[in-house]
Amino acid sequence: MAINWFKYSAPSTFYGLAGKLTPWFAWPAAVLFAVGLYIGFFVAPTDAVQSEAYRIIFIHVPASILSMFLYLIMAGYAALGLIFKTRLSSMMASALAPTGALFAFISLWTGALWGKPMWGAWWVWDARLTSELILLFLYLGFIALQASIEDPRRADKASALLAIVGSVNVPIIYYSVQWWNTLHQGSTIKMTGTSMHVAMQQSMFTVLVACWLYAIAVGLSRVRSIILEREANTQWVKELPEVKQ
Amino acid sequence: MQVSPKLEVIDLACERGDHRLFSGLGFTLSGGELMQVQGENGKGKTTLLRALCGFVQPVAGAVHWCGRNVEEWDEDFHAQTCYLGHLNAIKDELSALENLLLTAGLADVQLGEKAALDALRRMGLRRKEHLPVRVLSQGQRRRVALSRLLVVDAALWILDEPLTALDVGAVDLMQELIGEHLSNGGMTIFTTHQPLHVAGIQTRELMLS
Amino acid sequence: MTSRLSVFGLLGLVIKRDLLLAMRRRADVLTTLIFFVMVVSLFPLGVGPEPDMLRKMAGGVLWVAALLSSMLSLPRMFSADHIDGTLEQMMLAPQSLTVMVLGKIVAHWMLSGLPLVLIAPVLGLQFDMSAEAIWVLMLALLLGTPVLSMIGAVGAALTLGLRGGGVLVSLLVLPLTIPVLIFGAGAVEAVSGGMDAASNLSLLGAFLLFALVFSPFVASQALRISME
Amino acid sequence: MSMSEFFYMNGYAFYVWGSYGLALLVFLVEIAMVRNRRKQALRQLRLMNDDGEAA
Repeated sequence: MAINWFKYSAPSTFYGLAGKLTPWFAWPAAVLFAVGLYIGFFVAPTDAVQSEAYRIIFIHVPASILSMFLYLIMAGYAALGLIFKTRLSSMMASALAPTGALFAFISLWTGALWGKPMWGAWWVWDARLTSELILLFLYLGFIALQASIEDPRRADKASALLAIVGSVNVPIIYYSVQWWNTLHQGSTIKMTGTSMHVAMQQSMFTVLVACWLYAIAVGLSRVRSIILEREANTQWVKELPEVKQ
Repeated sequence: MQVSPKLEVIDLACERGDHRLFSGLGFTLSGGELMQVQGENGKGKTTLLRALCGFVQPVAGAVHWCGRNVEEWDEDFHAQTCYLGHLNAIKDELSALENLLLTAGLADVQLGEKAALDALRRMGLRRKEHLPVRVLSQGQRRRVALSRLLVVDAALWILDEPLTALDVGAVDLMQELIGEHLSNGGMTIFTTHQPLHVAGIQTRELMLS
Repeated sequence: MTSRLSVFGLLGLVIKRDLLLAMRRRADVLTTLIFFVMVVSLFPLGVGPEPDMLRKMAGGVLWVAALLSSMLSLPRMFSADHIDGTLEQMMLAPQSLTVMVLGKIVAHWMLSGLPLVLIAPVLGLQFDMSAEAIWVLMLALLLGTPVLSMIGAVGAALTLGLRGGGVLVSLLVLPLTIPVLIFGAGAVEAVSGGMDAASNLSLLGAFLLFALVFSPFVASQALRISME
Repeated sequence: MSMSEFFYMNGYAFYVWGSYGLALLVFLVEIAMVRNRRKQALRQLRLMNDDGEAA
């Protein structure tokens, strides 16, 4: 059975589809957050070294992973929009940017709150935290560029190019920061992976899935607003029941 | 083999922002023809000319040059066009002569100083050739910009308001230049708010509304 | 068809043109240089004049200052040509825009990066750097500042004609220049610490080649996007 | 384990709850932002539609 994907790449079709899909991601996200945190707080045992403070990683690690992946996905969508001129992909890219930036922010904040009790400093120039900070800068640049260009088509193309250049740079930045970090023998946040209790892994994984679902749900509902803004002059938007009432 | 140049616009549509400027626009322009694009402000005259140059991506339709889409022509098409927009594309810090020599260089035209001086003098800039453009009047600057038409060997002239800031003498000169260009088998598409008549040529009119 | 200028002919023409224009407007070149000297001189005033500390900071301070002053001149890279319409004519020229952009990048570097390389030894002496460290600093700047101009060209092209473009371009470009900063300052630090700077310098060289291959094309695409 | 013990987090209450509190806050703010954006977009569209019918 062949599904006509191009049909769904038309903003008018996708608008309805996204609306129907959103709750299917939002509610499982809420449930999985609850389950993941329940395991994290009530099942996972207290860590011998870090005591209760380690429980921060159940949100810190998923947020870090999400912020990195969302940047790549965003750049991928932006590139698709640039190459194939599919408006929807560009809209998806701009819908994901704020979510990615917020995950980067959560990751930095929780990293700081974890660092303080562990190393006695709010901020350590750890390779991962530093990369995360630079990633946040990249997100902010993308959002700022898009916000300052009035013509949406130019905004899409320009920010797509920036995202592509950025994602080529991300690994270079990551490895140079890591190299810089080892040179300066800074402290590194290490979670001895093998000794992690099964419940810890389960909790982290569940929260990670919940974060993914959350990001998809928020991205879908944001892209709906973007479609409405961009397609304001079209007939199908004018005929939507929520617009007509 | 010398093919007579031909510009074809096929079912062209352009937008500015979300606003559709024109659609379904089509015409053919051959060697020796002169076309004036007319329409009120904001109807897309400049956009049409910029679309012909390839600055603006049309939403639909295509522009063909000698039977081939200009997107395939790329740089060879540019070698056969000369575009003059609202902006003069001249540098205030440089003299008229330096400006013209640099323009020719970028347009890949071998131009000696003698030929450049001749072109400037023909445009009525005698004794102004070595002055920095900064000290010239608006009309004189426009003349410096227009002198590009004399040195670049292009079949298609795309002129956006070429007569801006020109005095009566210069307008006559422009009409003469366009006349020569057309009789050499060239073609011109232009916009203007002033009357422009070339002796012995019927100006075709394209109305955007 | 027409007799084409060779790539190098075109490159030379664009560089010559930009240098000629800059010579007619010398103040612009000098402001960047003065800014660099000032920023570097502010650091000892801010953190104190202990030679030990200054020597340790020198590489980083000079590199950050070089980064900031090259940001200062970036918005000018294309904006003058954009405002007077020359950029339109360049895009219509029957020649490769990528090569023209490369020419503009080279000219920009000669006007904003090269002066920094040349004045760096004087500033190095202010920071009590050893002769060897100064050599490595110059070499690192020589390899690194062109990369700044190249990455910067992409940012400058993307923000062409935008309100607040000057600040925006720094916001876009600075995060991307971090590897250059790390390895540039790292080279100086390595030498000061009695180690070999070769690995740092060769990485900077690799960045330079990488940027040389891709950035003119990407910047010319960015210009096309911005000119629409 | 009593409730107060749970919230005390063995002395790390500020760090742990500070992390989760902020994360929750960010999620709630983002959801509010998305809803607000939709409301704004719809309001704008209705205004435009009214104009269109009046004209």
